[in-house]
Amino acid sequence: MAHIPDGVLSLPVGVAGWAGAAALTGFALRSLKEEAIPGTAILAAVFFTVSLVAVPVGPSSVHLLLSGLMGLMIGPLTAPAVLVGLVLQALLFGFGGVTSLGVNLVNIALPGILAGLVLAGPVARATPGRAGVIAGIGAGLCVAATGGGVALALALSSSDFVPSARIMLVTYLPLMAAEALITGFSVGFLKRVKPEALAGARP
Amino acid sequence: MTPLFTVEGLVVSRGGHRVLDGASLTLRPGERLAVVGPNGAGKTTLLRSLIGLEKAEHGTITAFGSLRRTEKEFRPVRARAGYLFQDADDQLFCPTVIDDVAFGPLNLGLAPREAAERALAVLERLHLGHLSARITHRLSGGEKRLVALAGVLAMEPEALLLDEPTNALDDVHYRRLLDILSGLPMAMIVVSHDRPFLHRLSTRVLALRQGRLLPAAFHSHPHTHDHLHIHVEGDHAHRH
Amino acid sequence: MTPLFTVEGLVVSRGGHRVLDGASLTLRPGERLAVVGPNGAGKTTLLRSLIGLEKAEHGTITAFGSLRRTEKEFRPVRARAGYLFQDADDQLFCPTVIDDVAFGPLNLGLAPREAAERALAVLERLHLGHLSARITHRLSGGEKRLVALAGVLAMEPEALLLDEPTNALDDVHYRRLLDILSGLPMAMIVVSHDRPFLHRLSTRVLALRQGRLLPAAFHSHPHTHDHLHIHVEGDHAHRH
Amino acid sequence: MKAPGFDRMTPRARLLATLILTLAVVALRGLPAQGAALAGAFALALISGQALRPLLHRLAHVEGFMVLLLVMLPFSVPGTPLVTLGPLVLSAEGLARAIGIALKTNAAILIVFALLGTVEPLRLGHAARGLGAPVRLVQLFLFTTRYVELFRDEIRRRREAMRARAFARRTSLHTFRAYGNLAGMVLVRALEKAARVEEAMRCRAFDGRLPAIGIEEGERGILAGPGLALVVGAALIALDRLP
Ligand SMILES: Nc1ncnc2c1ncn2[C@@H]1O[C@H](COP(=O)(O)OP(=O)(O)OP(=O)(O)O)[C@@H](O)[C@H]1O
Ligand SMILES: Nc1ncnc2c1ncn2[C@@H]1O[C@H](COP(=O)(O)OP(=O)(O)OP(=O)(O)O)[C@@H](O)[C@H]1O
Ligand SMILES: [Mg+2]
Ligand SMILES: [Mg+2]
Repeated sequence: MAHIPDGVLSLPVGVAGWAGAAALTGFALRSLKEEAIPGTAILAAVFFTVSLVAVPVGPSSVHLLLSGLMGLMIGPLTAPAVLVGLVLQALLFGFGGVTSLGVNLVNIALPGILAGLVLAGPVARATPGRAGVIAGIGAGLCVAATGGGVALALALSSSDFVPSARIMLVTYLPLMAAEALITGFSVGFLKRVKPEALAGARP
Repeated sequence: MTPLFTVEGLVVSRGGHRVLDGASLTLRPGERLAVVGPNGAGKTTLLRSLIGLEKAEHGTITAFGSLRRTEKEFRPVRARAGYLFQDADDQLFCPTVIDDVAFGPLNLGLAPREAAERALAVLERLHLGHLSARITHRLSGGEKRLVALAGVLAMEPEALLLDEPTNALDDVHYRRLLDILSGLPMAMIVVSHDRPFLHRLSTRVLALRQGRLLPAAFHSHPHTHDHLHIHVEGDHAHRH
Repeated sequence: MTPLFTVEGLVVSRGGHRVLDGASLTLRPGERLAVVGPNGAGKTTLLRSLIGLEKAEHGTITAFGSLRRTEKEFRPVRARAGYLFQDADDQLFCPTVIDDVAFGPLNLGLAPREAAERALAVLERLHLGHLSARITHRLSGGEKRLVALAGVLAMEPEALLLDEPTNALDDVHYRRLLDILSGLPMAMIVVSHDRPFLHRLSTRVLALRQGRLLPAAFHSHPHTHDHLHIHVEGDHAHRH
Repeated sequence: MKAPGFDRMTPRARLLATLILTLAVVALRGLPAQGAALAGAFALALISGQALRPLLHRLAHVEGFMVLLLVMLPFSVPGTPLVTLGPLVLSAEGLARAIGIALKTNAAILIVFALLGTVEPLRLGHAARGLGAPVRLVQLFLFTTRYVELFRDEIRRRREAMRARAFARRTSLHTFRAYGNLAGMVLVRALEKAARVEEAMRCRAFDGRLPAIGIEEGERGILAGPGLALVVGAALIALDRLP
């Protein structure tokens, strides 16, 4: 849904995306202790596999991004987890692109990381029901931010893209709704069954 | 009485290998059919095919009076034939026991309150009422199995398909399960390696051999062999 | 000979419940100690405590000649006592078999080439050499168990702690494992429900009861009971 | 998986060639070069010897925002009018833009498919390491590939269990709650697995430093593939930019 393929973005935007992605990932990797790598990989694998499940929305279906949930569970490590997911996505299914990988990573991971920073505290203090609502809203906003990022990357690439970038956010509405509800229910579940999972730092 | 299931000449492959190769069976109301066979014979595959989780290459499956071929045709079968998975852990996914047991009734279209009431009633009937608020994930293996059974029974199925229900149960839960199943009125197909269990529960036996179902019979006779005990010091001596 | 492990009056709680409540044992070089007990008795907890994965509330654990209390004191114990997990899938975490088996030796400070050589040698010794380049998650259950054992043996431990090693093994891998373990020289503690297996492998039995370890003994005698057969139509009649 | 076409190229060379070729394709501006790129990429996919059906399936799938973009471009870019539909004017320049993007996008997908489609993720991880990717990132990638199939199976089994209880996915709160619970349950199991794996590592004398797992050595033929890619890429750009 947020996977811009190769051949759309301009070279400068692609390069800037790669730079941003490298910064985000590099920063997160510095705080990744070696003993936490397998645990983080296990979660990255789960996020990736859950995002493969087609969720029905009206007549069509969407695939979740799960960035808000990742931000709440693994904090800045969302960046490398998304990177690994994007690479697997490209290898196994041919989605996304090579030159656009950086932009895609920033568009998906950055909102999640920010949501994790802002919402981890309130979610930790809330009851399961309220935590679900907070996280759901956060996750929906993450999708909106990702849509905004896609639109911005297109608008920066070429002024010809501006008209379509303007109405692009509409296509994100179904995903926003599904993402908000499912993340909300997952967080409610985790709060009840394993609240320490939402620590936001490392697993 | 019309049969609940009639399977004829079923062929199902998994991983490029014909697991079922012309299997046929009939399940009539009130019958308790045991299916036995070695590991990998295709017992699980057979049960999965009956509710359309596995695709038949050849052969016909008639369930509850209609021929079933497509996913859509199988959907109502799943509401009427309760399937207990080989691994109870795969079957429980809601946070609490009551949520999980109410999941099926909700899928059948009951209102949340009715579904919860029915779930509670089933749990009470299985003497599991005290577990209703527990977190499914923290149940013991035996409790998980019984709760999974409650989730299936809450759909008020007309037939039960049980895949190795006594697996990994300790003695207490084993006896509970046997008592519960013996007391149920509906038809069942029970897959198990546990002969004493099948002997007490089933009315008829089929053996799965080379992908086909052959009639079989229990046969009991006195038998002498070496019996391996472990005696713990301080326990009372026992009689053989 | 000084014992490898001496445990006295061990008390360990899990989930607010005293699982071990004064357990004591001694493991001497060359001994193969079987530990039996019902589900949830605390057998896994006992093995985990021996290598410091579970914290003792009371009691002492002496391993390889020294008292062990802190994480730091337990670290060398884990290199010298190889622990085979109840679930092999938890134990194989590297992408390929050779990586996984070489993981321990690398941690012991061997150079990558030496570690790979030692890993390969262990795999060959267990007749698993052909698996070395395979991807761990594509192994069968039995292969996983044997590779996990190879990973443990590659550290050249002085003692083995085996948690239900025959679980979920088919006949072929079961016999392979039994042969391998019977041929190993080191002391072992084997937790299992599988009596014939323990009978063939172990030199001494302890039973875990109410959190304590009691001496027990195998005891074999001829025994007459009803033997339940299933006869399949068309098979040859058999003699009893 | 067999790819007779590129069997002799190492994963590292293939990765490098993929990077060079996609970069060249992305830089193309004119329809002739873009068309040539697509034709070349298609030839590459044929040479790779893989089944084309999944590929065509993939090419048929276009994301929502891309549809929007490709449909709107011909109307929003000003230029020589081709067709006029009331207030809407379809311009030749806009149409060329949309076609160009479609050509480049599909060419890039074909290149990735042809060169990397048969590389085990495991070997690709090592290749990326060889090209200078951070060790920890590569380790994270390799460990992740170890677990993806495990959890795919787990999710598949759980979804079957849901269907067996007459669950049919719809756009409803019930469906979203069910999927939320499913994700939560799988995550809880994953966290517990992570804890056990960490213990398993400590049991094998792990002291907080991961050994650099099995980095493949001795890759030869590193130059041929990427060298050819460089030549082809340069030729495409020359075709594009030279008058
Ligand atoms: N997911 C799968 N992919 C490919 N092959 C499979 C899969 N699951 C099972 N099989 C194969 O299908 C055959 C039948 O499996 P099935 O699970 O039906 O046997 P079973 O009789 O239930 O065995 P068990 O007693 O071990 O439960 C086996 O040979 C098995 O290897
Ligand atoms: N993670 C945990 N949190 C809380 N309690 C636990 C946990 N793991 C085990 N327990 C409890 O500790 C007790 C002992 O468990 P343990 O796994 O040691 O038993 P076991 O003898 O190995 O059983 P099994 O034969 O089933 O493997 C059980 O009552 C169990 O419920
Ligand atoms: Mg089975
Ligand atoms: Mg145990």
